[in-house]
Amino acid sequence: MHFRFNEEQLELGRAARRFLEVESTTDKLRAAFGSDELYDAELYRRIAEELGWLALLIPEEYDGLGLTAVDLMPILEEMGRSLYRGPFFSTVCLGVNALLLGGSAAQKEEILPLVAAGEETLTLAYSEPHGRHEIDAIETHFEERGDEFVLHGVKRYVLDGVSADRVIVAARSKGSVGEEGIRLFVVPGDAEGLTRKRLPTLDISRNEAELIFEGVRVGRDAVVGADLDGAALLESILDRARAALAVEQVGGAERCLDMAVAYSLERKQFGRPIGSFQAIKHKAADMLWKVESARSIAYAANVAAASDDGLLLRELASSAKAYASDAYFFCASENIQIHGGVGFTWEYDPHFYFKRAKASEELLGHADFHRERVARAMGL
Amino acid sequence: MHFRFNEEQLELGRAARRFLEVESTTDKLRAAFGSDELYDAELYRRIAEELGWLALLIPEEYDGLGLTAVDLMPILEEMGRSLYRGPFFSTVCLGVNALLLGGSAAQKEEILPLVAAGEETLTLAYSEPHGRHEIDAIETHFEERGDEFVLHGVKRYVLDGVSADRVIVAARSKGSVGEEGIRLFVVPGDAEGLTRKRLPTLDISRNEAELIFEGVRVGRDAVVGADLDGAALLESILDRARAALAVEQVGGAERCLDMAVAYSLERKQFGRPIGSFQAIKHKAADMLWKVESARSIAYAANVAAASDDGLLLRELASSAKAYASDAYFFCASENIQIHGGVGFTWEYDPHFYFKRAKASEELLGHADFHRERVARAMGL
Amino acid sequence: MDLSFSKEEEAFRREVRAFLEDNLKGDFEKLKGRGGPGDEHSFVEERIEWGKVMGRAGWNCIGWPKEHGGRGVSLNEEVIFNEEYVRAGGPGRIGHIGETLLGPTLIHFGTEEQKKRFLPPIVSGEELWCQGYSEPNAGSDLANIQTKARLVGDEWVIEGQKIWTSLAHWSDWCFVLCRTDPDSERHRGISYLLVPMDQPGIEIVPIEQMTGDSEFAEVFFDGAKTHKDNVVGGVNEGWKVAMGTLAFERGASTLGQQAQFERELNLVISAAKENGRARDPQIRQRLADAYIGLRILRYNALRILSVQEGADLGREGSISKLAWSNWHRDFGKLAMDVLGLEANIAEGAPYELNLLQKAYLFSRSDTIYAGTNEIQRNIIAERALGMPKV
Amino acid sequence: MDLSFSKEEEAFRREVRAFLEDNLKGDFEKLKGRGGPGDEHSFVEERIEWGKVMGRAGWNCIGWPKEHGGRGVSLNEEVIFNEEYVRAGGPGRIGHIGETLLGPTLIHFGTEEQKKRFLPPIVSGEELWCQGYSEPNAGSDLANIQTKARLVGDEWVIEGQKIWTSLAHWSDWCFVLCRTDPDSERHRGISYLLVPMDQPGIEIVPIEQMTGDSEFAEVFFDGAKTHKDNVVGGVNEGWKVAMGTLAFERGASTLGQQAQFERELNLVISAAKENGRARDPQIRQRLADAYIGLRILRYNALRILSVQEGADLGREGSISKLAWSNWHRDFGKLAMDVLGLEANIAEGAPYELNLLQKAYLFSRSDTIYAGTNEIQRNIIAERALGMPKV
Repeated sequence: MHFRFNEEQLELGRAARRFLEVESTTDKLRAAFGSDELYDAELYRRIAEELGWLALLIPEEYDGLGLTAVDLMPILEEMGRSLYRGPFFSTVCLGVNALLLGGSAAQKEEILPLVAAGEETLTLAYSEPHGRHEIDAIETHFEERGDEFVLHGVKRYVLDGVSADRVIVAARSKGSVGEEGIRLFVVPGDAEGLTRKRLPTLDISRNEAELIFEGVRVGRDAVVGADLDGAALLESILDRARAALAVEQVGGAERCLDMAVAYSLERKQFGRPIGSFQAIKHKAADMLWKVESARSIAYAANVAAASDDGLLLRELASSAKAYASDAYFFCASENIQIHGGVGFTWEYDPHFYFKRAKASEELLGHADFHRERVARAMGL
Repeated sequence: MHFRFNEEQLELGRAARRFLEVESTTDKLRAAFGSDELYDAELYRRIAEELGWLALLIPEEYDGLGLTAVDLMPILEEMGRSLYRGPFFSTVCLGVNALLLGGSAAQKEEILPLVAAGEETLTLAYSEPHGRHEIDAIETHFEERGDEFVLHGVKRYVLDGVSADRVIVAARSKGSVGEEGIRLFVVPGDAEGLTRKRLPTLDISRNEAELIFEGVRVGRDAVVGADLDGAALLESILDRARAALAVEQVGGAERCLDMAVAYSLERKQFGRPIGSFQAIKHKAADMLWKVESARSIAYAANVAAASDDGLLLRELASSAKAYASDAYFFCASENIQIHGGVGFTWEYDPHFYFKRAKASEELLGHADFHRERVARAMGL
Repeated sequence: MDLSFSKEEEAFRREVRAFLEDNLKGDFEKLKGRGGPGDEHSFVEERIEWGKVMGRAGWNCIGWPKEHGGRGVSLNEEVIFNEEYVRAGGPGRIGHIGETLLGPTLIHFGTEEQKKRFLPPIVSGEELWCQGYSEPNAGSDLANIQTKARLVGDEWVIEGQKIWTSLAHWSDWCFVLCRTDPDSERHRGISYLLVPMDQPGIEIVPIEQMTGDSEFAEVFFDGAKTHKDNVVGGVNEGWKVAMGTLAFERGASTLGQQAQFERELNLVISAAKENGRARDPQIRQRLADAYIGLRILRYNALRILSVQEGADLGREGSISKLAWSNWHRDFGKLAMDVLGLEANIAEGAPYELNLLQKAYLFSRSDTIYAGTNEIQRNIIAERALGMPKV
Repeated sequence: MDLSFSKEEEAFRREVRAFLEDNLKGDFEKLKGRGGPGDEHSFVEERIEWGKVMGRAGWNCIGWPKEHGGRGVSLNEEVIFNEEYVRAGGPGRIGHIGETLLGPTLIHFGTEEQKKRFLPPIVSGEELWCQGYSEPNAGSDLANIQTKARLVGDEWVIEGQKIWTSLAHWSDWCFVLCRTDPDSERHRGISYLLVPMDQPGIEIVPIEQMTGDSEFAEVFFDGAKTHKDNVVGGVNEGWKVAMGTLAFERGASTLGQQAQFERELNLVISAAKENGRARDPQIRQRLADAYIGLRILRYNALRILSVQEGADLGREGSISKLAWSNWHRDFGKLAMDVLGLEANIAEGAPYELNLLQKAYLFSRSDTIYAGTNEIQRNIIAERALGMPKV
């Protein structure tokens, strides 16, 4: 039992912070706002080529580093801290995880090296306009026609859905209900019959899209996890992503705490730093309590992911996502309150975190959804 | 529109406080603890005879004062403040309200003058061992045999159930389900076939009992509200009692606030009164916020009760009971915390309020139950 | 206790209703439900016109004494007016700063000349006012204001900066707290000056909020001038006047704000019914809680309004700001939780938000402006509960 | 990162398990799940016996260095020991104050003679210790202690009063913070004295808690004596020693406490299943939340335990008390809400409470003793976050 980062992981985190503090700033976010550019492609290329982060989860045989969800955590935390906007989470935590868990040898061979090199990005399209997170709510369907599958339906809230080179889409066999008949397909972003629309978001640090599938045709080789239970496969992918997102949320929450403390030391009212007032100190203390608690459960969830303990992962991923969502929202809120008047201006940073916290809270399932899932895991 | 007490009501409140501050003290509560005496009968007699509070809701034709739920509020608030332990709430807010809403002329003529004079006490027995507050959960049943009704079943958590001279019991016609077949009967406390057992309670400021009905026979003249829908009648009685209980809770909550503030001014740590620390001040401010908010909604509910606006009362009674329950619990909790070490001793008073707050929270329905009821009233 | 209104009051209600039915239509139709905190910058020109229509019919400043152009109506009638105004969808009152803050201040502290000069155009809706209190280093600590005014001949010359001024762009006048005794500290040596906004010495810079809107502004005074008589309550006596201004607010106008909240809550209830979350037990609890909370805000206000004129507002008066700002903040979160994933999607690019999204974001300023929650709690503890300052 | 244990560690686990299976039975059967905070006064004599059985088999103080009678086990092994102890239903450790507070303090600050005299009977379970820190006017403000000791010949003579001392009746010794410099103030001039409890100058008065139980006591020193050598860390240097004592607690023993929480949570889950509230969506959410919270306490502890010996415990170390006391407090409320109306009914007259009712009431002291939540938050803000004292 050893529940700390090792020296390599710590150094990875330090390096990520040094890099992202310079390259993924809120000034850049503000500057990019309103432009058509979805993300900084040059920065993404450097992340892939110079830093190799895209290769991290990918096995060595596919040009990757063969590391685990635990090794990914330092990077995710820093991306959460710096509100990194590129398609890293969608590509790695959704796309790569999907292929690792369900991809055929051919798919992995074809796609993973491209991903590792930063030449292709991925995403997973599972949520739909109704916004429900239960697998059985999927309405997008496919029909089997000879050696082809034809996809119909609307996916919404798809992370980086417009820019992704390949979209892994969850659909159900036409006429099926519940968790039966669910299948995943990997579809080229420019497939015929697929319309992709960028959605304007409150949280401008992450891209969302609507994807309309109108008779998109894919071959049998597009099926991800042909031999697996589609619903279970999708849940496994989502659970890994949830565990990863929780870590990102921890990074964001901690940044809110650090920002609030720094501001409270600098801002003076009544002749003293506001950070010397008990009301502010106690808020900060509660923030730390929640940040560290979120960190503990988020790390544990990723240890479970790294050790392929599916049952434990399911419970811990939901626990981590529920707790980290609440903790991040709490910290982002208190950060605004501690900043006072400037806290709700566009010019200062707190609002970006406040919005990302809310968006992340809904992403991959709200805390209520996950607590109910934990209740079931508890046998209730 | 005038939403304040008038001078008579204010004076009633002041008189009640003067009286109860002397007569209903925590020292007496401590002293009585462990004895067989259920309440101070002599004090109850004085409340009836000297103060006339038992007569307050009772129409003048039955030797009462013919006043309203609003006029009762100052007394209930003070009883909440002083943790009054006698069977006033059960007699007036449950019993008298039941007879006023559903009693036959003969019942009122027989019973109300005795109640007004303090010669008889009443209670309502509706809850059962399962502890559910929905009317349709009533399992106690009656069979009609000629001109008699025979009652079977177990009532639990009955306020002052052992001492009450008459018990108004809610039962259902044997074989009926849901809200159909509910009837109320007024049963003498010493009826044959009725076994009454005192329940030892955490909150020692209020008596609860279990009442076992094993073939208790009553005549047709025992039916309360013969021409009325029994379920609706019961809900109306309960709603009035809920509105009344909310006012009592406000009194208790405010006492917790006052106690906490007083202690915070007297207790010194770090060379200054702890009431000068922002953490304590902010707690106290939150307590006041909740106390005054609870008061507003509780008063409004009783205005609705006094004006016989059943639909509004239903919504407001649930609103008031839900909010006041949470507010009282909050204040009772913070009062302990502000008292620090002495706050959890038997010797100091905060624990009595903490226990009464919790017991009152469950009495006549938990806040969750009432919020769901409000949701329905909202058309959700 | 009585929560109903008398026959005379109901007749007044009909009068208000008739005026609104007859006038809040046509060009003004689009103003319904707009304006107010978080939307204060919307349809400003049209709302100014609407304010003049109100003024011509005698519906501005109805609570003011008749001698000052009001109707001298009772608090109950003010309540009724607000209820009807809101029921009709009346837009956020563009003149509310003049009507509820500056006007009562002048009536209490102003000279006859000041009353004669400034009150009529408030009543008629011809002149708008804004408030110059906060500064970058005088927020919670208002007594720390640094904006200075010195008398040069017949004029006050003002140097400094105010912040969080709403409607600054459209206002004709601003009441400005200035340090007029250069050697003074804290709340001594401050004067309450009335300053015309349309002059070269004033620069207005909008503050972009997290909504992308600019409801507030910074106001820079660089040699701005006002006549020496435009000081209220005496030179160096401004702190007393400013504190008085705050005390005039009895809360009838908070009923209007509650109506905005009610509109927002109704939007959320509709959304919940539509997207099915009205069946989610957690959401039901929270919607009921919000509904109860809104009821409480109303009954709190009615209790305060029932206090005899001139009497202490009591403990209940002290919690008003804390109560409504917390309600709105929690409501904003609930609204987004009801919308679910859709909460993050704007109506249009780049940042066109719907009313609930705006309420969600703007409500975060509710717990900050006009006394942060922390300051409010200090005030409650110290003034209402008698707890020691240190 | 690795949350599993090595083969050697698993072998150690089997050893612990075997000892407990072989010994925690018969007369000791009834101790299972008893003792611990809130129940500390239960089965004390039997638990003392049990402590001696543990001691004879070498299972007390296993984390102490071998030279002092411990086993010098690793933190992982301590974790395993605690897991197994709890799994077996091991009762609250009666000697925990000696083992976790006094012992490590002596090992660090004590003289050779003190170690030789006092450590062995702790290891063997023969001598029990209690703590004499708090006083009626020195609670949150511990540095305000007024209990005085003066040297008379070869003995310290002690006058004063301590409060919130648990197990005082059964303890053989008490470590007492006394002011030994009569002219000193605050944390200067305080000494850390070891005082025998069985002497005429000491009177112990139980404090009745709101549970009706008396787990804590007041200890009155009226000319109580101890030998002049029984001062730890030097005369007037006691504050440093007392603060050191607090720092020795790494949290392996908190795993035992969590196990008690887990037992309580399981009781509530069973109750909810039985009375049907497990189907109530609100209760389900809160049960899940409690479950998640308990997991978090565990992983928090494991993170702290994974810190290298001697290294700073980091930010996560500072939140431990706040986290578990809040968890338990909220849990207590949840437990009662699950029980519903039945929560108010005692097991028997006059005041025989079930374990959940006790937990509910006792958890209210969790946020108060050993540093109130307010003090904890101050400490977190000042020490972990570097925020200024004033």
